[in-house]
Amino acid sequence: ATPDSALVVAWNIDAISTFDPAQVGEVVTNELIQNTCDSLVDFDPKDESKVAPLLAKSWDVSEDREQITFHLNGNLKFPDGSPATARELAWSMQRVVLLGYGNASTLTEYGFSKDNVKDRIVASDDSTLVLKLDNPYPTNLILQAIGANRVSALLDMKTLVSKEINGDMGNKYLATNTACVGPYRLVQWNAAESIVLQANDEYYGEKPKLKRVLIRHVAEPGTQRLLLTQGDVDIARDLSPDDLADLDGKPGLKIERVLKPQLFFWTFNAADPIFKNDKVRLAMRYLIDYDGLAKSVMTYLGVPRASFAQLGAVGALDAEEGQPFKLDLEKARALLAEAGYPNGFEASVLFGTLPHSAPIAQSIQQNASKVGVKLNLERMANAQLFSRIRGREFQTGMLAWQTGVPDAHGNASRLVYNPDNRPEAKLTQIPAWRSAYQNEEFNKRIQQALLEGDPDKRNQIYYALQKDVMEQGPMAIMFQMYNILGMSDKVKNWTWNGFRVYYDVVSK
Amino acid sequence: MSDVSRFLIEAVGLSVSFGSQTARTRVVDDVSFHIRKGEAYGLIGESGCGKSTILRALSGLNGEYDGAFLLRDRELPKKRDKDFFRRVQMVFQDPYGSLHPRKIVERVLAEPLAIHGFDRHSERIAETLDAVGLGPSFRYRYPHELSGGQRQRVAIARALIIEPEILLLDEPTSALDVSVQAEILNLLKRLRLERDLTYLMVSHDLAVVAHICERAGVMHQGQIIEELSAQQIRQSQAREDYTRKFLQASIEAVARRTEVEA
Amino acid sequence: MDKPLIDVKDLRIRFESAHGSHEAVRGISFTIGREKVGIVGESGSGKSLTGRSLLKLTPKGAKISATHMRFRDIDLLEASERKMRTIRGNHISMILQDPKYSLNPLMRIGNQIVEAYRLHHRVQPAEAKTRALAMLEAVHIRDPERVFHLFPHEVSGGMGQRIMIAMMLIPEPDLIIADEPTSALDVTVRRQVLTILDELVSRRGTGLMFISHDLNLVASFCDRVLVMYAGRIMEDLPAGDLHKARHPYTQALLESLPRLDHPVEELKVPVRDAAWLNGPVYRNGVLA
Amino acid sequence: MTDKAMTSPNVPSSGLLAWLQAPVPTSPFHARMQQLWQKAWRLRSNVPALFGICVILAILTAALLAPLLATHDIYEQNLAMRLLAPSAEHWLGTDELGRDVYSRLIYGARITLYIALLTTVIVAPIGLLVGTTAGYLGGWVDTVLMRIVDVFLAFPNLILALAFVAALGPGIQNAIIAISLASWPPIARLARAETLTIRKSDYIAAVRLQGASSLRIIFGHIMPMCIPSVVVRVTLNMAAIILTAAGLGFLGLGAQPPSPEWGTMLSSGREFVMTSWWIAAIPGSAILLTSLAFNLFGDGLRDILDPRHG
Amino acid sequence: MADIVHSVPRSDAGDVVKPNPLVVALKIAGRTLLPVFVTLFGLAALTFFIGRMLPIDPVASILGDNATQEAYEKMSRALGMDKPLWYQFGVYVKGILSLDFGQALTTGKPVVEDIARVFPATIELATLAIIIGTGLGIPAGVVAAMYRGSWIDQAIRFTGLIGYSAPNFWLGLMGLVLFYATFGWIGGPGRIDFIYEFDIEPITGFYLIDTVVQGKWEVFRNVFGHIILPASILGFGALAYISRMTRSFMIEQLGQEYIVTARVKGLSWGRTVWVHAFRNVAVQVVTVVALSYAFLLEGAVLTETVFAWPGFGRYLTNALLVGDMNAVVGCSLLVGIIFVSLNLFCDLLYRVFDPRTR
Ligand SMILES: Nc1ncnc2c1ncn2[C@@H]1O[C@H](COP(=O)(O)OP(=O)(O)OP(=O)(O)O)[C@@H](O)[C@H]1O
Ligand SMILES: Nc1ncnc2c1ncn2[C@@H]1O[C@H](COP(=O)(O)OP(=O)(O)OP(=O)(O)O)[C@@H](O)[C@H]1O
Ligand SMILES: [Mg+2]
Ligand SMILES: [Mg+2]
Repeated sequence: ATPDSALVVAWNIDAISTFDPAQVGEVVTNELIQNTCDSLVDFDPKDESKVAPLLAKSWDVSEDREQITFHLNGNLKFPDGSPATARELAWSMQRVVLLGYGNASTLTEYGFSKDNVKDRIVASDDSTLVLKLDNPYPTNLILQAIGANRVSALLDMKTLVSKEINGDMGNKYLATNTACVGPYRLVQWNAAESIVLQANDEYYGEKPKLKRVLIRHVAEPGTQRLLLTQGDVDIARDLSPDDLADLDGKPGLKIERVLKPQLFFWTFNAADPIFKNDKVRLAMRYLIDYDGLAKSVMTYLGVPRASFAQLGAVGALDAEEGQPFKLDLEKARALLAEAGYPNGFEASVLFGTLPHSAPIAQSIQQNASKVGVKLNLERMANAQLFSRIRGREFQTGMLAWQTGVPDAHGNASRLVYNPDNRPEAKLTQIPAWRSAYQNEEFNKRIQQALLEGDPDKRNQIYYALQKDVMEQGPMAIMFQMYNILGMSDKVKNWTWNGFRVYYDVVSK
Repeated sequence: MSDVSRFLIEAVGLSVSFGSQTARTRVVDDVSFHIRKGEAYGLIGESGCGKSTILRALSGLNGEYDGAFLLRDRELPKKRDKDFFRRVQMVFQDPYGSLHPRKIVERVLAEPLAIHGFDRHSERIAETLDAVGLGPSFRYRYPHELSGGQRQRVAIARALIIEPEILLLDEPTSALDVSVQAEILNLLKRLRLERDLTYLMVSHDLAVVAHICERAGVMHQGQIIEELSAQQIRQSQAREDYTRKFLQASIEAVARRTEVEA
Repeated sequence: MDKPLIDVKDLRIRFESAHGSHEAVRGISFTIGREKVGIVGESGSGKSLTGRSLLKLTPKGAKISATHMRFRDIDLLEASERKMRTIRGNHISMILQDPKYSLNPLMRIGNQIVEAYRLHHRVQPAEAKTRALAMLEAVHIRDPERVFHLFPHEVSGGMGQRIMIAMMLIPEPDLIIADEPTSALDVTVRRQVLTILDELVSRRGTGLMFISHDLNLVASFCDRVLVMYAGRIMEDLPAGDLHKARHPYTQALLESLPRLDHPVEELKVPVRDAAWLNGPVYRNGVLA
Repeated sequence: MTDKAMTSPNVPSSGLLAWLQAPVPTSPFHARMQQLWQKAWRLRSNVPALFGICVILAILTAALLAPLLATHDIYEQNLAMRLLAPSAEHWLGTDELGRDVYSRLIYGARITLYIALLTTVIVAPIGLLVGTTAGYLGGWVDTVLMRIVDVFLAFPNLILALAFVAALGPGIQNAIIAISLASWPPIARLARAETLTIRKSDYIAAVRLQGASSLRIIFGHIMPMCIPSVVVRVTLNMAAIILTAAGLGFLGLGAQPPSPEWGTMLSSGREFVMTSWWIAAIPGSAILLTSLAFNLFGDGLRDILDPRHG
Repeated sequence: MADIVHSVPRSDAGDVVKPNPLVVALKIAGRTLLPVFVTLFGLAALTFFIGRMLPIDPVASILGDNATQEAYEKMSRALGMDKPLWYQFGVYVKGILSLDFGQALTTGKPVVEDIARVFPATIELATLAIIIGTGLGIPAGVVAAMYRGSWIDQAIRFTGLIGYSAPNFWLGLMGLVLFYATFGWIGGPGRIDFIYEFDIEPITGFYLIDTVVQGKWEVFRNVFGHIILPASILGFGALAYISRMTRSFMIEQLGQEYIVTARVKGLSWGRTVWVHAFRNVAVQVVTVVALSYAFLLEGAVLTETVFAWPGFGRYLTNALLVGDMNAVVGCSLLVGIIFVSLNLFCDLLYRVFDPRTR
């Protein structure tokens, strides 16, 4: 049984290593940060592509769209009761750029740099924050990217500065602590064991319904299931699809799901003599049994999706247009013949430990064998998979990619856009570069869309781009993944979208 | 006696110690003796007096001794060479432990031939088996298929097959029953004559030593306290008290029976 | 000597093996009273098996059968394991050949003796210890108090053998089976051990079954001798009548030992005759 | 000898039996065959060992005749028929991609046995060599070798294995090497212990006195004596090897999908334990049965080969 | 698993110089401790170089998938990975000597602190498991040896083998389904129910002990309910090995002459076995138990996963999978130290309990 005042969650939280908003990139911590550190603005719970006020109760955009002025809530306080102001926020955001961890790119992409960030993110007074941009980006995009994101968490500057080690701006301290304004605060974290979030009494907004959120690390899906059915946890986050299917409709339980901005794809190395051929890559797409997989392995896990822009994003093709492929061996054979491989070829497929990788890979392998393509599967630890892919040491590989913004630009800028394809450029954070794929024309269209002021025109550019990339792109996108969980029906008001889970409104 | 050398084998001031530095005991203490070619020399003494230790030192199984062994007046290196093993062979006390349990007789006998590069393996094996009184039917048997006496014969055959000059015998019959002991003793006696062998034989059984050897050293607490001829042993002509007691004990049992018989 | 302690008739011990079943003891009959009976014979003739069968401690694969095998009035063949436990040690005990292996290496010698005593006598440990010390003294151990606390590896072979004797005699059994108790000892020690055994046995009137392969030794020590060959008793006669032995095997055994007082060029070796296997056997010098 | 004469042999029913039971062997080959025969004879009454042998033979047969015994293509997927319970069509049900578990199990025996047996074949000689050398030569050789053994023993196996993928790349062969690397030290220790008792024996002293080199003694005299216990020991390890192989599978070592290796089948069945129990239970039982068979057989071997336990 | 084997120390009789007691003492210390240090050093070196060989890039696993190359290089420098290998090794050895393994990348805490947290959980589990495994395994092995070849022997062997070859995760989940979900006899996965989680003040880190010390019997029962199933399952595996080895040692002893002596004295079979034979295998059995224990400490990964047990095995494996070399090194050394000290301990046991080696 679980206490009435607490939400008890079973979740695989192996991967947590820090709570520094400048550094985290991983799903679990991301969710925790979002519930412990409010950002400037929020994703609208009902429609993730819209933004809603959070720290900022309102904002003004300059005529030229190059300056945004945020007006913060007046009574912001850190959990220890000390006041939180726009100055701390400015410092927090500058800090992200100055530290230069992975999340810095959220800001650097829009013209902020180590040299200019102090001038471009400024607090004009205690409750006003001004962002100065270098280009007239679409305001919604900027708000999603910068405002609704980890990078605009309001950190407790005084504490962090006092805990500073070697100029890390409190990075080490944040490895095991949180120090922000948010509905909850972290009170206990035992790595790979449990996390306890406690409601923040000093919170400026509406107080959370539940006093505590307890997350227990449970790696085994079967174990999670038992805990859930026995009522020892309220929510199980990593149930296997078959368990979900089995539990769906059982009394006392419910299944909740929401599409997340994560795409599972099969990426090809365009530097490989075989896969540099567009036709070959296209042929591979016809070997994927989207339908069959969706109805079996991927039920409860995701929906077929071939476009780089996830469903729910601004500019994304709809479900039908965004997935025009189906298993078609004839077509694949014909394409291979055109590409000069009438008898197929042999290639390797790397994949990691995601549970659905193996069945998908095997399914494709089986189909490929029918057109003469012999795929050798190589399973490995995720960290090893990433090293291989980042180092361009692969022929093909299967992995997932999650974007931070509900806008087609998010993925376009990573999965398609590649400013410099030279190996020594080492743009390892860009999947397109990892695939050694560069298309100047696509690059141009992406740039153009980015600065297009008219939403309709902008969408049109993306629609066309998506269709072209589906034919030629360096990765065969296969599924957009669900966030899915099993939950006791005692839990009320579970609220989430693809980008955010709202613990504070949950009640029991 | 050979012209070249007075003695075939000579031990000079031999001492052997065992144990770590803290608890070191001298098991053989300044022992000297010599054996002429064709002679059979015995070492007698009660259990634990150091007889086997001398044999092991001479054979090279234990290289850590003080003093020297001379073979034809030449000092033997502490680490014996192959030539030494060619000329000196040893027969162990326990026939049950001295044959490799997983090797048939033929392989046991073929091994020394291979090591020393002899030819005509098959013939030599047959000849030697014959010499120790084992027929060809024993050639392909495993040790566990042989009786103790037969095993000891195989062990003797193994020692003889490379035609050594000297045989070291460490209580070769003490593990055998008396009837088999008789067979082996007869065999040893015969072989010595036939092949002009030299024996160094260790035993605690006076009768056995007297039967085989011309001369014997009596050992007590690591020293040879006196040397007796076979004749002296039989007639209990000992100088030392200890030897007399030792001889007495051996004779008594037999004497009692004679008494009963009479 | 009225009623024998042991009365065995037609004892057979069989083993199953790859070569078919194999009889190691083939129908032997004998009795033992309060006397010293020697059993001689070459290795493998079945001496030990006979001895052990009296205690029902034969190896697992052995199958014992007999017309009867009695200890006093108890039929050993029928006796339950529980019954046997009261007999073992208390009434019949056995001295094993090699003290090096026959004593528990991790138990102090004294405790092993005390255990043997207390198994059959309900006494306080202190009293048992006194008895054990007395027994050690009885087997001529010089410093019993010290030896009591030693471990088996700390005593010499001769001492070990004496300890075995002490341990087996302390419950005061009626019959002792000594299985080659001296073959591992050198002459001097052997003599001491035999003397002690003789003393104790004759003082208490215990029956002794003395197993050995040395006919000369047995003859000088025992009252009666049984000569075994290939699982059969070939000859059964008083030690004093040994010179009247009829069986060629017995005769050869007598001659096979080298003797100090009687040098020979060649020792006599029993020439084993296949006819012996099922041939005639002799009792008291006459054909049985 | 006497006991031979007393034996009443079963009446030989054939020439071969007579030959095998002949009291006197006439050639080395004959002697060896007689040995074998006697051992086989002793095995006859060892029911568990016989059971073990039968099961091993059955599994080997299944592996050899897999193409004949299998009822389905082991790679043929049918997503519509996934996770079916055992039925007349699919005797042991289907797996997560709708493949026939029975057929995969039969084919899997090939890979699984290959891994288990090859590992054994690698581990035993290495362990033997190191153990006997250390034990026989003693001194600093012993010290050095045993320290190495200790280090390998104390080293977490998974790390060793991963290092191996790095050095050699993935594949079954490399998995075998990786597992071997982790399993030879215990064997070496066993062999060394055995050697320490053997080296004191007279028959070793005897060959030394014939002038035999250390090499000859180790290979020709000591190793044969250690083999039985090592073989026994190694058969005990079968299950562990199969399970380790499965564990390495997810690091990219060992059998890769879609190969039907039992350990891999077992670990992919883990996901379905709560819903489709047979997916894990069937390969699990197969591993259990195989391991049981090897163990029983190993015990039988020990009883036969090792006189000290006989 | 391994057999620790003890040779009787060979006498290397060298010079006959009068020994200096100090030198002797030093030599004895050297002879026992030097190998320990050599082993540990070897272990450390091997860990280091194998760590550098691993295909996993620690920098990438800290920074995540979307880090820029610049951040990557910066972190790489911070970890000292740009220095030559020997230099890194030096730093590493120095760290080891001061018991500083650096920070674990996965948790951001010092490795030593992490180990101090996860290790008690594992020790607690493994200790209970070994108690179960030993408590049942030794009697089972002895009984099997006593009735060698009988159905009891077969039954024990078969049961043991199930523990040895049945996959742990399967046993674990089935056990949970049965005892937790169906019967509700035991607590579920995890070390303790959440409700009680805050009732324990960590003193030793061993919940069973902590609750007893604090007199919180209710919590103790809860903790016990959680630990009993995983411990039984691990114990089951240990049982298999322990009983097999015990059986084989016992069979060897039961073939000895002194057993016959004991029986001749009139001792019952049971007492012969337990008092005489067992005493002679006790030290060997302890060696086996110690080794099983060491393996339990190192390698209960799957059981820990199934039971959501925040233990050492999972920590090590996880660290390895993400290339957290600091943690891997710390853990490996700890495991090594455990192995070596158990080895040493068993050696000492031999010396103490076997009078022949004294
Ligand atoms: N390797 C060794 N280490 C320590 N002491 C030893 C060693 N070998 C022999 N000894 C001791 O040396 C002494 C003499 O042993 P040795 O074997 O030479 O006696 P022996 O005269 O042959 O006796 P036996 O008639 O019993 O064979 C004994 O006290 C024995 O304990
Ligand atoms: N466990 C056994 N299995 C098969 N045969 C056995 C077994 N024990 C003894 N035998 C056989 O029984 C016969 C007699 O053995 P026993 O031990 O009684 O001989 P012994 O006369 O005491 O010989 P020794 O003088 O060598 O002690 C031997 O031929 C032996 O092979
Ligand atoms: Mg000797
Ligand atoms: Mg006997």
